[in-house]
Amino acid sequence: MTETITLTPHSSSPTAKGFLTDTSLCIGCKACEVACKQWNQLPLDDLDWFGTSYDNTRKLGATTWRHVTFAEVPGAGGAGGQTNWLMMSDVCKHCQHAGCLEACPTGAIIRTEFNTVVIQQDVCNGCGYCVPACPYGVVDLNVEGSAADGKAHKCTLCYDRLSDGLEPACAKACPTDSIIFGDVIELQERAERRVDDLRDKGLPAYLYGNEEAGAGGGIGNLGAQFILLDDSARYNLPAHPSLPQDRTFGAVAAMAATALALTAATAWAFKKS
Amino acid sequence: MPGLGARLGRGGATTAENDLGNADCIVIMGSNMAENHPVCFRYVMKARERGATIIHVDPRFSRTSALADRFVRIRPGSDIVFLNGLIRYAIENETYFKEYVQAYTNATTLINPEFQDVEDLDGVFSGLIPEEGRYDNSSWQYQGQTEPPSPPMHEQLSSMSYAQRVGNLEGKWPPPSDPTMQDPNCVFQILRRHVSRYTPELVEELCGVPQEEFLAVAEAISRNSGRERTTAWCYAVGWTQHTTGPQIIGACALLQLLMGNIGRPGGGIMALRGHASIQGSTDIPTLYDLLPGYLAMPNTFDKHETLHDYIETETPKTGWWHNLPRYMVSLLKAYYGENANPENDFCYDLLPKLSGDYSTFPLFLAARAGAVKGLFLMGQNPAVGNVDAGFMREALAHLDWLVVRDLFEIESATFWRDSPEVKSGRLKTADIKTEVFLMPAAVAPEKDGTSTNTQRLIQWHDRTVEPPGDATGEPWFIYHLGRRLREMYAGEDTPQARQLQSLDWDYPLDERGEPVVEEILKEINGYTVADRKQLPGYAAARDDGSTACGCWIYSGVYPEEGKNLARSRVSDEQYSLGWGFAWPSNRRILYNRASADPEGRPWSERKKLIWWDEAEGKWTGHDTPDFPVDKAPNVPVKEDAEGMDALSGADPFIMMSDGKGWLFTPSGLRDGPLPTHYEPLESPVENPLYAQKTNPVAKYWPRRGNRLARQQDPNFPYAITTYRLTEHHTAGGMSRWVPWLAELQPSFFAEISPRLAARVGVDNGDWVVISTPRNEIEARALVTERMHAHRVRGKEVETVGLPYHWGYSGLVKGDAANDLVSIVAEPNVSIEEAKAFTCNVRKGRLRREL
Amino acid sequence: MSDRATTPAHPAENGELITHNSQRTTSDAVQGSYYGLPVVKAPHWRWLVITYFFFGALAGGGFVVGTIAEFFSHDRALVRAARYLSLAAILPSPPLLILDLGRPERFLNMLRIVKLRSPMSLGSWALTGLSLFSGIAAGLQILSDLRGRPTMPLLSRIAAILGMPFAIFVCGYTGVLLAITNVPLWARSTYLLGPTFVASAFSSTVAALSLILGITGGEEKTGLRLARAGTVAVTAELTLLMLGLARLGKLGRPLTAPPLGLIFWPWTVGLGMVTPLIVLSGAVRGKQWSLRTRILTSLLALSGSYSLRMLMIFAGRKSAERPEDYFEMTDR
Amino acid sequence: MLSKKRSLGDIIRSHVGIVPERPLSPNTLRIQSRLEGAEVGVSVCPYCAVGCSQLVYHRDGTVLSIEGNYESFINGGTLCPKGAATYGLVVNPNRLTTVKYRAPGSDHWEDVSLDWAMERIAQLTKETRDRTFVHQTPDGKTVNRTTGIAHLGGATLDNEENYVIKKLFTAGLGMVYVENQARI
Repeated sequence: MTETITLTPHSSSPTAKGFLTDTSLCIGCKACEVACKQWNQLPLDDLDWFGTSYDNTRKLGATTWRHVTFAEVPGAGGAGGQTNWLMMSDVCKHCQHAGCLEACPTGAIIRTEFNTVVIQQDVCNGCGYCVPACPYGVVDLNVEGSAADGKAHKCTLCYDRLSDGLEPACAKACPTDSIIFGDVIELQERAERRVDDLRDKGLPAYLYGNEEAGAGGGIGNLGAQFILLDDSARYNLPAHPSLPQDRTFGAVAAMAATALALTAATAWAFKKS
Repeated sequence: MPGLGARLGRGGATTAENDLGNADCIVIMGSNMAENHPVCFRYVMKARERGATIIHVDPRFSRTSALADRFVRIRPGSDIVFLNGLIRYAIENETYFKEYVQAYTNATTLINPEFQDVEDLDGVFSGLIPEEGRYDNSSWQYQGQTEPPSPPMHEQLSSMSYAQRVGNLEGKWPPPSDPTMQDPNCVFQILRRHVSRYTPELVEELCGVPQEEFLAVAEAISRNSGRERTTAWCYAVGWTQHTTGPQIIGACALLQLLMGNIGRPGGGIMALRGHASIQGSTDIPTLYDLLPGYLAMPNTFDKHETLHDYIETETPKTGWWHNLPRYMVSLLKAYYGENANPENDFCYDLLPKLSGDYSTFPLFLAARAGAVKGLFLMGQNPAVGNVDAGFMREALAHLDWLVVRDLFEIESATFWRDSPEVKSGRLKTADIKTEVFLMPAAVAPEKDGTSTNTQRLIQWHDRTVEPPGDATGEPWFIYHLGRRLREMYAGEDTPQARQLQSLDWDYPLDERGEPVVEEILKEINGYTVADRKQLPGYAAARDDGSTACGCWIYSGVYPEEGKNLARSRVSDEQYSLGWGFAWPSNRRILYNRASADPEGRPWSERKKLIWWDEAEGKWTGHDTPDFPVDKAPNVPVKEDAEGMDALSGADPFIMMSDGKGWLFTPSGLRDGPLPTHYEPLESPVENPLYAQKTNPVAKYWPRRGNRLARQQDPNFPYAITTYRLTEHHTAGGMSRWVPWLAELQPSFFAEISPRLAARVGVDNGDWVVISTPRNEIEARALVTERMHAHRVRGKEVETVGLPYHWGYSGLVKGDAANDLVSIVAEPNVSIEEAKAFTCNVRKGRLRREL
Repeated sequence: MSDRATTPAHPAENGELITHNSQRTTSDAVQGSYYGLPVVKAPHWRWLVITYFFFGALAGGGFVVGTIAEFFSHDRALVRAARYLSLAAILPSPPLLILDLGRPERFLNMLRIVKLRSPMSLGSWALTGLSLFSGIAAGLQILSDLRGRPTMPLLSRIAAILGMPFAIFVCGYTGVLLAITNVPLWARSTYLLGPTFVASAFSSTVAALSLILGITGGEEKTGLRLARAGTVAVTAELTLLMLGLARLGKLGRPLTAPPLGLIFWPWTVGLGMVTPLIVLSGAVRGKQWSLRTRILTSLLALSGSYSLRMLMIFAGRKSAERPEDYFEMTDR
Repeated sequence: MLSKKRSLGDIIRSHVGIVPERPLSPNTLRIQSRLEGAEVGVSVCPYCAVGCSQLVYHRDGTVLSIEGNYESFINGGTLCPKGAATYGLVVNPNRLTTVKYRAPGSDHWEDVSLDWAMERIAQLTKETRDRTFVHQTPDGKTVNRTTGIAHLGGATLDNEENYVIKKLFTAGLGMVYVENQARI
């Protein structure tokens, strides 16, 4: 009744892959959340209800790599776009310069040949320094519940599926193709065309994930970009985040300078009497 | 079913899901498509991206509304006011598709002058027999036609077979008509008078929809209908679950016939079914009043004593249903095999006969009264899924024995231990004497078989892995139950033994001892008895016992040995006729003869579908023609002919006795030939149109647990409607035990407007108690501006919204919204009124813990 | 997370996204947030890391002060105390960090790479380096004490010099570690948090040494040296802390406002910095404090330094939970 | 996976630097999806009536993943949240695997054998049917029916299942209370 499948490993010269999430098509069905959990066999988070519209997932985390936001904003929108109820599927941004990667002291977090950011689960020792380094609060340690393994987890852009030439589970499942997977270059052009198209329809659409909005600040362009219809705060996204590690050398220098000054002062204090 | 069946001829979606992508305007009403049919909504979005206008008409703002171009907030229970308003607009502004209406509908047919409309009799049609709560429809017939008067019945059958639905007309043929549609007795003028009072002002007054919004919808539909453009309608139980359900759907079919959208690409009516194979479970029905293929179950009221009587009573003189005898005999041959022969009426007498209404509610009333001793629950969860679920649980407690076959320990299996009635002490576990069997069942990937989706498509699913432990599919259970019973009855010479022994029951078994499912499908398709060769289609069925056919409308799904079309999986850009098999005869757009003008030419190049190929002398196009392939468009009606000869080459609705789409239904609907606005049985608003406030032939069973609130009852001031969320599935039996779904919507909540929340004194997240005369339940309050009061007849009517997925078992628990709903039933199909009734809301919780 | 939704149904006071505010001006840039939910995440660090921050400062500070003493004060008692303090403080540091790891058995992965832009990577190597040189210096000190005469002084001086950069780094990198994140309270004080922590390392080291020497009866001259060094260190620490708070403005509320503020001002600032400053500056001006006072002051300074690190971690967690703070930091 | 051999220089450069981005571990070099060597069957989603086609990847009798089928003209590889959760419906610790029996008045389940249950159910069916079977009505009409036994359910079952249910219960046992969700 069933036949064995043949998987085609990706070509030797892989291109940069990413997501484009067009929120004007998002129907808030959460198929992406479930498809991601099914493929990665992620456990249930909790069974709590918070009355925050239809969003009981509430945040990305160690066992939730896709999260659909629901913002009830009366009066928004126009023809051909979302009105009054903004929905978006949030995901790891796979930054060009990733705070988590630059913070990781063990080299567990790497840049793959698809230019995506992945945590190597056989290296991570759960130090947790990537968690506060992410400008979007994506990565977290899996330290609660029965399935806790003490390590950091986040979306891998289905690195294992890409390696076998398969499309990421969330993009494949999305019924209205709000989540599109593809080469970052092509997605970039498609995004620009789509934003102009939506603006012609009278929607306040803009691209989130580049210098103007959503990235810049040392992060560079995002691997997962979004077409939003309202302030990014409505989607729990910062408008102008920055890469913390751009400040590393400055901070170390300031600390060292103070240390030397105090060393000199202490030397003077000891020498004087 | 009868909503579409009585006006178009078949009870199923007239169009295909991906065909919605060809629509220029899509109206979604009585459905929350983006949440409950998200992948079908994919094509609504494709249409929108191509520039189509998407309109969502619903009491509350949902995820569908968020993606629509226009959201119209309509008061629950006022759908027919809105639809009749659209019909009136089309007629008065002459935006209807004139040639289509004149050629393909019964607009021109003259009706019996004795017919009196609700306008004349203040809310009822002529022929009402109040004491029997039913209509005698002889005054509704075509002029010069008589239909045998429906026989006196003390407890009227709640529904009728298809043959009765499509008209069983006697008298001169063709019936008289006025092509100019001016004669006062012609359907068109009767219709015009019937809807004359449904003005935009009335729509605003009763639906709470501002006139500009209503007119914008009417204009959008008018702009997008006619030769060059088509409008599609999508509906679900938001329309069916009313005491006027089939009439609402009928109004939509009427409007779509007027606008000329039936049978055309990007047009039609998409009936969105809720369960995987709900369409299949009415085609091959586990329903009390139907045999497979919409044949009527014999009963003791009509002349059904012998097979001959049955055939004579049931077979319409004209239209495709004239072939009924072939299908009935072939069915009996499939059931009783070689035991069925012409001498013993093909074992017709072995079929049980009905003597009343055995639908779901009478079933549970009888169980509660102890008349029903044993119940098989196979894939249904009435303890929280049926209305007045408290009454249902009590009924279960009165059974002698109960067999539940399901995937999880559902509420219907554990009522004796976990139900609210046991928890509150009203029922004691020790007093419940029901012997309960809970048997593990299998899911689609664990068994072979087919299910029929919402566009009549029969699709095969492969068995990939074994069911866990003792779990089995239903074929295993039913086959072996039958085998053991036949062994127990061996040698007995009683009527019940003969009935069972006559069954043709020796199916080949596979290595697991389970009947080979493909053999059952081959029996459904039908075969020639002599050499067991598969029938190519239902045209090959015979009434002389030489053919057997389990369900004639599915015939053609397995046309030759080894050719299981349900398992063919070839898609293409058009209608993918190579993927699965759509009944009847793999036609994807029903009545597609209407996509061509009377001469057989497409109405327009843009909306081409099928057309008459003069050279080839047959119909051809992108879809299988729903029409005799070689019947030329100019073939005239034959005087007093029978069957298909009675219909012309320009009659697309081949199932109807006159081949026309029925704007006016002389028979087929028990509560009237034209859609009329009646308020729900429980309504906060008074019906200003007629003295008759609610559906005069609606059915209600006065019982202790089933009291109704009065009209505009101050104790129950708020309108209430129930619905589903995309994260759960119906009563939750297949989603509350699945971790990834339970966590997405963990708690039972009630959606109320900020104004109502302020009046009740609750904040977002607080507990509220919702009460109706049947029961009280508690829920978390989700206070949202997506709910909003309707301004109706000068007062603000608040609406409470309840998703009904929860119960007292599973990973996430909660009260069942169905506890609140009453047992009332619509006269045609006994469907309940769960979409519009009244309730009260107060702050706080109930005492008992869950 | 309270069982009640953070978004009350009726209009909220502080401009949070409310389920149904009637007017929504598209132009207001970051007025609302997403139901008040956190945008970024604080690290999961708690007592183990706080305690490590404290001991790390003493380990680094001990070595630095020891080296300074060796080259600038010829005060053997002070050098010995500093060497032993550094060794005593370095011993518990690695175990504290390893226990805090989600997967302690993989602690060696910290030395799998060298990543110059990661303060944690630099810190791991610095701690390793310091352990080496502090071990050597302390080892030589022990040999000298056993033999009664200095052994291999040249090696000891080389180790002191070579260990200096590692020690200095360990002193202050814990501040940089917090600063190079997206937690508003820490990120907005990028160039002051490191310096504050290094100053705090000096002041707590001096306090620890004066405590040790106070108990073991060091000479009066050493006490004066320590008082003078301590005054400088505490002054620097207090100034840098106040500068940081000024720079933070509203973003500093998690630290300065109740509830943590109720501990911060009286304990960290009052008892931990101002009191020792008064006592030390008095000593520098010749005031003869009783031994009990000097020991008490040292203990206060040490506890103040511990509370600074504790409060900085817990205030950071609170700061990360406030979306308006993060939007204030990023989008203004 | 990267096939080319990595030189010592490469390894060092990838482990030391300002921000070494690719210190790959041996497992990362050999990464692959869990569908390697799996078989695939085609199924139909058991939830709503849209009829999405699903691919069921499985190996050695266990399901690995259930995803959308690209080739279907209905869903083209996509699924809704319920369809995407079908794996969680099939592979679920809460699934019933044994037959449970509750004796009249009892307050607990007992596990019983499938064979015992089938025999007992057949007995109950025959006994109830014989007690309530009506061959002819008082006015002489042959009805051959029993109103003592009822059936409910079917909208989630396959066509073949509903066919044999109707055939046995109605045509074989004369049951008239045969109903399903299509009505409610």
